[in-house]
Amino acid sequence: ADQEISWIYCGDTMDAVHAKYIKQWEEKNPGWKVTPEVVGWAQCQDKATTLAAAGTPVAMAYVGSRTLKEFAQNDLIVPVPMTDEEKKSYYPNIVDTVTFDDNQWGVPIAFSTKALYWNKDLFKQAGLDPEKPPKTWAEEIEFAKAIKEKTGIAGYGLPAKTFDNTMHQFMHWVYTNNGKVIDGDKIVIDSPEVLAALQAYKDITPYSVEGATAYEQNEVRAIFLDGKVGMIQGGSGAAVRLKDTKVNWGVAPLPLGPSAKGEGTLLITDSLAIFKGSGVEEKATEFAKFITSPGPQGEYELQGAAGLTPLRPSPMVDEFVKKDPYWQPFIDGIAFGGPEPLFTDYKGFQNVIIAMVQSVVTGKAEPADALKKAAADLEEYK
Amino acid sequence: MSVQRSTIIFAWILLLPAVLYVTVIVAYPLVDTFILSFTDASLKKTTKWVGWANYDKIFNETFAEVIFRTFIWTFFSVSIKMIIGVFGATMLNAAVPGRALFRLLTMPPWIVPMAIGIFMWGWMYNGQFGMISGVLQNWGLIDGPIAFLARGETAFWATIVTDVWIGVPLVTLYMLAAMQAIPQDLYEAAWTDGAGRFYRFRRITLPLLVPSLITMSMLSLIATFNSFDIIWILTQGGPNGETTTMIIDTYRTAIGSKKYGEGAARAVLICIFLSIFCFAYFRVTSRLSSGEQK
Amino acid sequence: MSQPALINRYRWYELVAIYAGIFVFLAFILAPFVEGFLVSLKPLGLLFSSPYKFWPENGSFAAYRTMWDSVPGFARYIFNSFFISTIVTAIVLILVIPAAYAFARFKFRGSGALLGAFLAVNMFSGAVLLIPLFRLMRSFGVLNTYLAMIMPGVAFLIPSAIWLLRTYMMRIPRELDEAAFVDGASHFYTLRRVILPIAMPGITVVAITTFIGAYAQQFIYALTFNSKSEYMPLPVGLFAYFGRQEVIWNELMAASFVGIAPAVVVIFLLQRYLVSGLTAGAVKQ
Amino acid sequence: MGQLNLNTVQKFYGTFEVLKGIQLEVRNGEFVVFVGPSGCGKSTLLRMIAGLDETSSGDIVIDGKRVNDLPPVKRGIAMVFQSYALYPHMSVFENIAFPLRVENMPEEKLKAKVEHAARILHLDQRLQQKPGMLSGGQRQRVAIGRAIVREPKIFLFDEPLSNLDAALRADMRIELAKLHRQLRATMIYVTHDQVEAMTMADRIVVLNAGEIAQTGAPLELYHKPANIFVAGFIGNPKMNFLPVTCKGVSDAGVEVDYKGKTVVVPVRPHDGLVGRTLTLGVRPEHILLGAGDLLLTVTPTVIERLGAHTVAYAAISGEGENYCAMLPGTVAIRPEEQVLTGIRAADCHLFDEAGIALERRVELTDIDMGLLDPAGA
Amino acid sequence: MGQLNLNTVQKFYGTFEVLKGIQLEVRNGEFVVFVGPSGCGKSTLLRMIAGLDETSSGDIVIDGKRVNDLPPVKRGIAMVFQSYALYPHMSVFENIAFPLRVENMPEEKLKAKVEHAARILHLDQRLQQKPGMLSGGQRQRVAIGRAIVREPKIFLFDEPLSNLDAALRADMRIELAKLHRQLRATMIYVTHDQVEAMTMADRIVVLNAGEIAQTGAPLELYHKPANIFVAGFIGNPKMNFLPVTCKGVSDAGVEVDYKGKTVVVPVRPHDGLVGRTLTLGVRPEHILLGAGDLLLTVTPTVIERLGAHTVAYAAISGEGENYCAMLPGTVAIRPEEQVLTGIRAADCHLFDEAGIALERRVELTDIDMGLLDPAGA
Ligand SMILES: Nc1ncnc2c1ncn2[C@@H]1O[C@H](COP(=O)(O)OP(=O)(O)OP(=O)(O)O)[C@@H](O)[C@H]1O
Ligand SMILES: Nc1ncnc2c1ncn2[C@@H]1O[C@H](COP(=O)(O)OP(=O)(O)OP(=O)(O)O)[C@@H](O)[C@H]1O
Ligand SMILES: [Mg+2]
Ligand SMILES: [Mg+2]
Repeated sequence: ADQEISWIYCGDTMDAVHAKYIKQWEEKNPGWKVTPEVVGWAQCQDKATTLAAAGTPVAMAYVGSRTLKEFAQNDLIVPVPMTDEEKKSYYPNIVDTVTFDDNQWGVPIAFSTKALYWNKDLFKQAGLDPEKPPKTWAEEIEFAKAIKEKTGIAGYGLPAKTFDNTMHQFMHWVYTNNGKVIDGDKIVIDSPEVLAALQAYKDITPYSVEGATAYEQNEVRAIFLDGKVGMIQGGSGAAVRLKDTKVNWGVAPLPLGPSAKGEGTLLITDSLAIFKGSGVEEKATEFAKFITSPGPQGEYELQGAAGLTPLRPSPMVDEFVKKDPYWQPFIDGIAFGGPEPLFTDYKGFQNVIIAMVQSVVTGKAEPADALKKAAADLEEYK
Repeated sequence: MSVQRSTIIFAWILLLPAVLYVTVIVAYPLVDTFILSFTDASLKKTTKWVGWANYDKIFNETFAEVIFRTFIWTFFSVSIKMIIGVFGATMLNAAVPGRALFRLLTMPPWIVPMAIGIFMWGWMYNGQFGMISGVLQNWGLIDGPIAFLARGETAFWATIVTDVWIGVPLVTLYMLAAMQAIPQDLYEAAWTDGAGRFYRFRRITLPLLVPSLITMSMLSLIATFNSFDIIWILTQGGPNGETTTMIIDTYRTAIGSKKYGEGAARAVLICIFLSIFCFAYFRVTSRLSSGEQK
Repeated sequence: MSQPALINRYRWYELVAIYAGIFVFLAFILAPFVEGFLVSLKPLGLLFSSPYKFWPENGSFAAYRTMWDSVPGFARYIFNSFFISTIVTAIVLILVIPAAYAFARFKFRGSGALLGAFLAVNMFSGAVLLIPLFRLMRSFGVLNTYLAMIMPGVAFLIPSAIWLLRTYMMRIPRELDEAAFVDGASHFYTLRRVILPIAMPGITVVAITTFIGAYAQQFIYALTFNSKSEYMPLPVGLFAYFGRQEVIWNELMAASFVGIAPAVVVIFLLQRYLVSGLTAGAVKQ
Repeated sequence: MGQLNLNTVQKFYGTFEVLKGIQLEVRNGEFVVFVGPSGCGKSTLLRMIAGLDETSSGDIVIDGKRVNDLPPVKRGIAMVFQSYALYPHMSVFENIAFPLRVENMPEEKLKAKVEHAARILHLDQRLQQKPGMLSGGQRQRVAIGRAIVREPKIFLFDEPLSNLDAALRADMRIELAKLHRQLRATMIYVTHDQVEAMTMADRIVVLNAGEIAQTGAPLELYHKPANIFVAGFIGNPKMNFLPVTCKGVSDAGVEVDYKGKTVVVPVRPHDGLVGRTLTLGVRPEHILLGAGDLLLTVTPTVIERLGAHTVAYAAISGEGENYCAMLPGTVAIRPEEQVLTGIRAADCHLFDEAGIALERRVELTDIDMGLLDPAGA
Repeated sequence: MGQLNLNTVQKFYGTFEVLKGIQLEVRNGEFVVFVGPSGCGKSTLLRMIAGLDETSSGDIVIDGKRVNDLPPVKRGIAMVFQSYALYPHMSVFENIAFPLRVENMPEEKLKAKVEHAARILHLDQRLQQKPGMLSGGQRQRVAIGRAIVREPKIFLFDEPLSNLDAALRADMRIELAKLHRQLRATMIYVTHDQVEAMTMADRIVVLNAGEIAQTGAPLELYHKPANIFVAGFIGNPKMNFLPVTCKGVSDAGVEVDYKGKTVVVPVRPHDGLVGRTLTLGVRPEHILLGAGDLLLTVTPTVIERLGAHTVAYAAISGEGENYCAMLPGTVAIRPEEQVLTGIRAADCHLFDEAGIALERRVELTDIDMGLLDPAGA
């Protein structure tokens, strides 16, 4: 009968936009059928990996772009080269997130950046100018301190739980100070820029929510929504939720570190990876390109509540930002943003960064020592 | 001779389905795991034999720490389970109105999907919104919120408490059954001799529970040593790796980092440790049962 | 109402102590459920609010309604869990009853070692065996069927079931078998007509524990060996309440309570047999 | 110092009256045995005396003090359970020492006491063993040892010998009797074995369906049972009963007719007997061969030869009942061969229609002067 | 048709020899009882005959056919277990029908057979009840019923009455004896109660520590025990033993001396007895008061009054042993008061130093012609 393209689709239900375009594509490609399997976020990536490792890969899976290098090196996925035209259609730096060995290994489908949210009421209570968000780390720390000391409420929400997002949050600081973790095959984390970020973590911890190592970003966001923290780093989703609360808030680009060259952020993308050995690689690639092409993708990512940042500039996006100006900082950060570092053992890398952050946040280690140790540990995973 | 032989054949016929089943489903993966532990199996399509390399690699400083932590964690969890189980069973064994209902009420942690139970505890431990921190604050016992999972020590105990919670119903039930199997006339005899309630508990109930306690501890030990979901969902082994036990470490290596070979070696080690426990257990029980009677 | 025997008559302070003990014990057991229940009553927006309030403001049972819409297949998940557990329990019983009888009654070379080997199965946790198991399920061609979840489930429930039932059967007087044997009954006839009916309380206990074990656990196999959402069991269904960015906590908790209700009913109906069945057999040496 | 009174003690289980107003006095130092068929309420009564069960109404008085509301230990009793109730995890020493440990007796004194008890009971060699390694008789002695060390005023025994085999039972009977003489404590002993009752008791209390059927010295019950129940229950083999018709009453006794044969039974008659159907009772050991006042020809069906004597069972034509005779060991009878048996009128018991015995004109003092006064024994 | 031979049957448990070469022939229709103290191997032997345990060596032959390798059902035996082994979940009917169901007997025939057996055992009214609702004696009859319906050649009973109380035990004894006569099947019966053995057996096999101590009719064992073990085991109360010295041997018997008193015991002497220490045995029931060939003054310590007779125990000064006498029921003796007892020489047993009896000059046929030929009984 029909040939199938199996697709591990992360989430709780199939998005209506995707469902619509799958149908459209199937109509255009008779004899082909896309069979998505909806798997919860917590397990979808592991499931795709397990299937591939066991030798029965799916045709296509929704994966974090950070895993692409690992998959590619182990010969599990096929490259999905982009034409220059395609590359150009994206915001800058985004293609880098799926590039390794001068080849593209996935098609970006979801994208997120972060910005700084602040609680204007708390700023006022602390005697700060509620309309003036911090521009630099130094200000950020100072404001946090002021809030904590004046109001007794935490000034900053620092997520440091044993959770992938802890690494992400830290990478935002690295990229707002022009830092880098790995350069080609060289571990460069042991740099003054990264050390400054780690030192800033240490400095802001006392004014942060009690027990940073117990929270991940959604939990910190919940505290912000509850009005119990002055500032957080958050994605666009927070803004949507904030509209339903009594909190008087603002959003700004992430504050910059001393060595910053401009606004920065970590660029996190999720991609569609095409697995090797499914027998339908070509057609799957074709479908992946279709479903992420400007039309369907634009419709998908601009639904709002999902907290996605648009992948490509377009008039639609401009209109969107005009309507909801809080989108601006999320897009502004892209220019100086950096990709998630690609490692052969992505989880290994993540664990090292988390361990480093936690050891500093909990006061078990000094930033410099923690950084050295992390640099050494990372050698194994590059 | 023939009668004897036909009996043995029959015994094997009875055992065969279960043995076959377990062999096919479990023994094969077990052997596979064992073999895997001597290879560098990973996401790579090819694997090669690496001998003891995986085992060599395991034994470093952190791992010694992990082993030590696993033992401590297991020890506390199992002992607390037993203590609370015996306490609960004692309470539920008391002839007071309502005990049928109370017995029923001990079952839920056992029935609820483990993940859900753990989520509920996650809520309780939450510093900002959780019940424990909240109630303590409302009562004025603590000043500000306490995030129980934020610090190594508290997270360590928090995971133990949750593990205990999940294991307690079954332990309580078994202990209750064991208590009810103690002949009533022993208590009557002691009472006739003037022994009070607590004295009877200490000198009769407790000693007679010992065999059941040992069996239960053994089964509990195996489950606890391998207890994965609780730590994984609550802390993922953090913070600072201070709740990382062997099974967490194994999972992180095998499933997280896809180092199947190294993960398998860790799994084999767990099995070896547990086998030693079991062996000791059989030793202890056979000694006990030879000393006493019926 | 007959009064309790004199030896069990309590003084008022003893009664207070006992009820206090029971209260503390049950508080520990039930506190998370209280928390979970309160969460299920709170509107999502008010879930994360401090200071902590025990009684939810605007509490309502709305989540118990909306949960069915958020995860449309939820009833199906409950059914699947029930179905899978029933089949698993049946298979476990079929395999375990003869095996437990053999271990309880016949001494032959290697029987002790074999029993130990069964225990050893529990020493490897399922998570570690995931990939080899996956290959096995694939070679059986049962991926994406109920069988993919049933087969490993059965295997990991067999050992403890054998232990439990064996101890129970050891308490059935050996003369009953011998009498049947003398009368010319075959071993199998004896097992079916004599042992099975007498061991019924023990079998009930094993059935309950197996059912519970299969009902709520075994999450990981379902996830890995099955891709068809129409076959998924309850725990996977519960994870469907984890949205793209956000867990719908109130509905998740509501769904948990709804989801365990069938098992609670089973336990409620059978709990009499549970304690008495355990008393007659089980852990006692 | 060990004197017990039961005043109209009643016990209900739900609406079922297990004990129907028991009235009994036990003297200090007396050995009283409760006998009765299974389920008649012996254990219940004993447990109420011990304080293990509550009385529904009536008083239990020990040494003049009402003890209904006191726990066992305060009543000054010790109980030996039918199952012995030994603590399986404790050594014999610890089992015996248990009551003393409860009172926190100093180690030295405790040791002396336990060892003393062990010596009395010949358990010196076993003190370090666990009960599981002991034989039935030894276990029983441990249970008694545990009772002895407390030095109670009253010992209560609930069928302590029923688990033992015949030989051991005989031995233990003697040891218990010796113990009683040694300790001079009041002992109350429950059994459903009438041989035990006969051999050990100063006084037997026969219970039937929750009521006292008769109280008396063993031989009093044997020779002068108050009613058919006691007559049938005491004595082994059981007394034979024949339905007879009362022909007449005279100073010499009551003249009865059995199938046309008459005999005058020397009992004290009461009014209105003539013409009534009475029951004639005669013990198997009083049946003679070929002689007696009432002669019966029977065909033995089963003959048990015990060596010392021969027990023959015959079905009397007409009655379905067994007719049993205990004859000398060497008697020459065979199954299915008719024999002529005889009964002496003086050996007969006579019961009226209600089952109440007509008093026999036999002086117990003829048998043994001391027997009616156990205190003098 | 029910004839059994055991040829040097041995049984080892590990290296422990439980049965030491048992040689025995059981005739068709015979009622044979195995007695012996606990642990002597009775059950083991019975289970080997049944086919439940294997023989270590030796042959078991039933009706001329070696059956060592046959399962129980093919041996034509049925067994009644000490615990009855009734199936608690089946009605009495189903319990009895069980062996027939196993053979797939047609329903009608099966029903007829079960009902026939139930009638014999007076269980007609109980067929629909479960064993849990029956009394001990009724349960025992159900177990027998299950054995009867199979119509086996040989019945095996393992202490079937030991769980019953005294009265019931006596009744069941009679019923079993009747059943034996009714069915005329071979029955092998294990007990450690010598009274049961005496009353029921055509022939008793006394086992001691895995060996046959003596085989014979009950009265043969009673009157002519082959050795001290049998003499002590058979008879209740137990035979008294006195150490004596052999003074001389004559045609009349053996002259022995006990504490300066001599008596000539009419036994067949063998050589080299003079001067040796022998054991004089005398049964309690043969001790007389004030008369006899050997007079002893003793002080009774315990006196048991059973009504029909009185059992007195005395410690003979010097010996620690009990000296026991069974006297008439109305005898006038009291504890701690000296009495003169006597023994008739003809009642005495004499055992040499090895414990082997010197043959008594008593003709068993004097007692009862038929007793030595059970087939004629
Ligand atoms: N807890 C109870 N509830 C209801 N009825 C009871 C209870 N205990 C005893 N009985 C009933 O009371 C009666 C007397 O019981 P008890 O145990 O005193 O008899 P017994 O004379 O000791 O008999 P046995 O010789 O069999 O021990 C019996 O009919 C019994 O069924
Ligand atoms: N399975 C066994 N393994 C080892 N020894 C055994 C076994 N069964 C019985 N024995 C031993 O064999 C001996 C004879 O046992 P058996 O059961 O035949 O005794 P018995 O004469 O029936 O005693 P009782 O009257 O107590 O039933 C005993 O010493 C016992 O300990
Ligand atoms: Mg009783
Ligand atoms: Mg036996």
